[in-house]
Amino acid sequence: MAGHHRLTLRGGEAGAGRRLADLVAALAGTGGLDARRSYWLRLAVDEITTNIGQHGYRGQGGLVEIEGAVEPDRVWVRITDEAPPFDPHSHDPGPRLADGVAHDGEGGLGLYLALNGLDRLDHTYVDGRNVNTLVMERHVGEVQDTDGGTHGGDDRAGGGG
Amino acid sequence: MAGHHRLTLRGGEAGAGRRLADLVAALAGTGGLDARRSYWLRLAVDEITTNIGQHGYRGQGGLVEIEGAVEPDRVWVRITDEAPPFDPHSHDPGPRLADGVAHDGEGGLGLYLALNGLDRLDHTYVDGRNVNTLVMERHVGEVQDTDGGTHGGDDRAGGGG
Amino acid sequence: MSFTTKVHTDDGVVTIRLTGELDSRSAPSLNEIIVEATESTVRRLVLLAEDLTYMSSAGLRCLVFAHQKLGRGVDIVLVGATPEVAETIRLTGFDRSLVMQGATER
Amino acid sequence: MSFTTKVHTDDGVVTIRLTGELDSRSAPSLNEIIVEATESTVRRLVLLAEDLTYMSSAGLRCLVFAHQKLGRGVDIVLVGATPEVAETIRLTGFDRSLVMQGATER
Ligand SMILES: Nc1ncnc2c1ncn2[C@@H]1O[C@H](COP(=O)(O)OP(=O)(O)O)[C@@H](O)[C@H]1O
Ligand SMILES: Nc1ncnc2c1ncn2[C@@H]1O[C@H](COP(=O)(O)OP(=O)(O)O)[C@@H](O)[C@H]1O
Repeated sequence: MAGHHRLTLRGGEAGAGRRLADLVAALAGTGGLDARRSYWLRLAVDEITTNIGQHGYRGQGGLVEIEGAVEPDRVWVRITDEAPPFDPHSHDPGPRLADGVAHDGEGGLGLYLALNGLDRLDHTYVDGRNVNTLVMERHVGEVQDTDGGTHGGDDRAGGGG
Repeated sequence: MAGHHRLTLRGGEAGAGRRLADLVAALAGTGGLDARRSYWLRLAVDEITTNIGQHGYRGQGGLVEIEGAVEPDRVWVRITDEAPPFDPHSHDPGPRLADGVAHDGEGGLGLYLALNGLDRLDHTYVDGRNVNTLVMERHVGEVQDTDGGTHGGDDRAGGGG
Repeated sequence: MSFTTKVHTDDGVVTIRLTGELDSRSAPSLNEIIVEATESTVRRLVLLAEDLTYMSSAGLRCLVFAHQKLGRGVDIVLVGATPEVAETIRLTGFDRSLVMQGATER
Repeated sequence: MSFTTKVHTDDGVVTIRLTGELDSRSAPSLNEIIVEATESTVRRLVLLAEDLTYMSSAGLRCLVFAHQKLGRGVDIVLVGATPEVAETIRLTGFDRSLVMQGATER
């Protein structure tokens, strides 16, 4: 599959942020996502991965697998962990935001930002694993650009192929 | 009498400090006190006058008369007020100082410094008035210098003569 | 009876040059200067964000933290945020708690 | 994932230039900087006294006040006190609570 990337992390690993950013940049480059959508995809990956380490594994570390690919109509990133089941959709800070208490210092904005920036986030729990699939659609212009094969290429691309 | 100076203040008067300093400088100059003794005489006059305004008159103002003169063997300054009787000798911070609690923020060091720096301080209460007489002896060298008439002259001298 | 001070603060070392005569009249002004030099007296926090290329919710929490730390009376000004950083702030309603300004001339 | 800050404080206005990427890894360092910039972090108070020509007990009380304000962990250094100011401090035993140094080169 075109532009397939894979990365395995143990929670809390130093430098994971950089490697995740590179993985997303490579996918976004191949997929021809514009700067804005590339940014929000990276942010969603960052937030969800950070949460797995902090909340899922409670800072004790644990396996996190990230893979991603470019398909004709979309770029996706799949994040898999072995922490207790958690569906990001179960967390809705909407009411707190509406009350203007978003900044009460209790956090809880990461998932809100992640869900807002993505076109879709699917969660399933199978075989003792959380599988979160983050999706950004490739728009017509972006698809055409990518077919040209050069636009948006990012040679900082990290992760396996 | 040589070098006689007089100054009348109402407590709390702005600028009194400067006029007191000038008065002492004039007396010290005439009396030929060295810089060190001149400094301590000024400090004693300052502390006692400040106390009269703060404690004697409780910041409400009141008459303070200062006069001073140079005599063959000494320079004296007399401070008279109409506040309630108070003998500076009645206040002894010695024990507190010995305990190392001088800097406990309770003040009470002004009289200690004044008494330490002077050769003598006499207090009497007569006709409803506190009369404090501050004395600095003129040492032999100083007396001789003064007889020359120029040494130590301070042309900033203020106060009446 | 003039008394003047010159205060210089560098990396936690407060240096006060004392000039003139320190008596009961000038002492209160020195006390004030000591209070000012040693207490928090932040009136405004300016964050220059032109070169801030990324900010996750953890960064947002820093702003929340600063806001709580400084209290209501102190403005937080965010200068030159990129579109994404600005959107992050607006999405979470935090734009109501700080002043957002365009980029400065540099 | 580099994140750097440059802090400048001027008359109560704290300006922090943010450069790079602010995420869960760099956020704690920004929080620290906010705390440092907004809280009292005086480590030492240096009083340059070469030009202090007079100090009465009211001035001594300023030193006592500074000492109480700053607490035990913070040195107060008095530089270049005149003989009379130095004697005032020694007479009252306050020389045990501060560091007295000779005059600096200017
Ligand atoms: N992987 C996870 N496992 C368990 N709980 C989670 C996970 N991710 C998020 N949560 C819960 O959802 C909440 C909201 O997460 P988020 O919006 O990222 O804010 P924050 O992490 O700052 O609290 C978290 O506080 C936590 O209770
Ligand atoms: N003129 C005065 N009248 C009444 N009480 C006085 C007078 N002068 C001094 N005192 C008392 O003596 C105390 C010690 O005075 P002092 O050593 O100058 O220290 P301070 O004025 O800082 O307290 C004062 O606190 C006050 O109670």
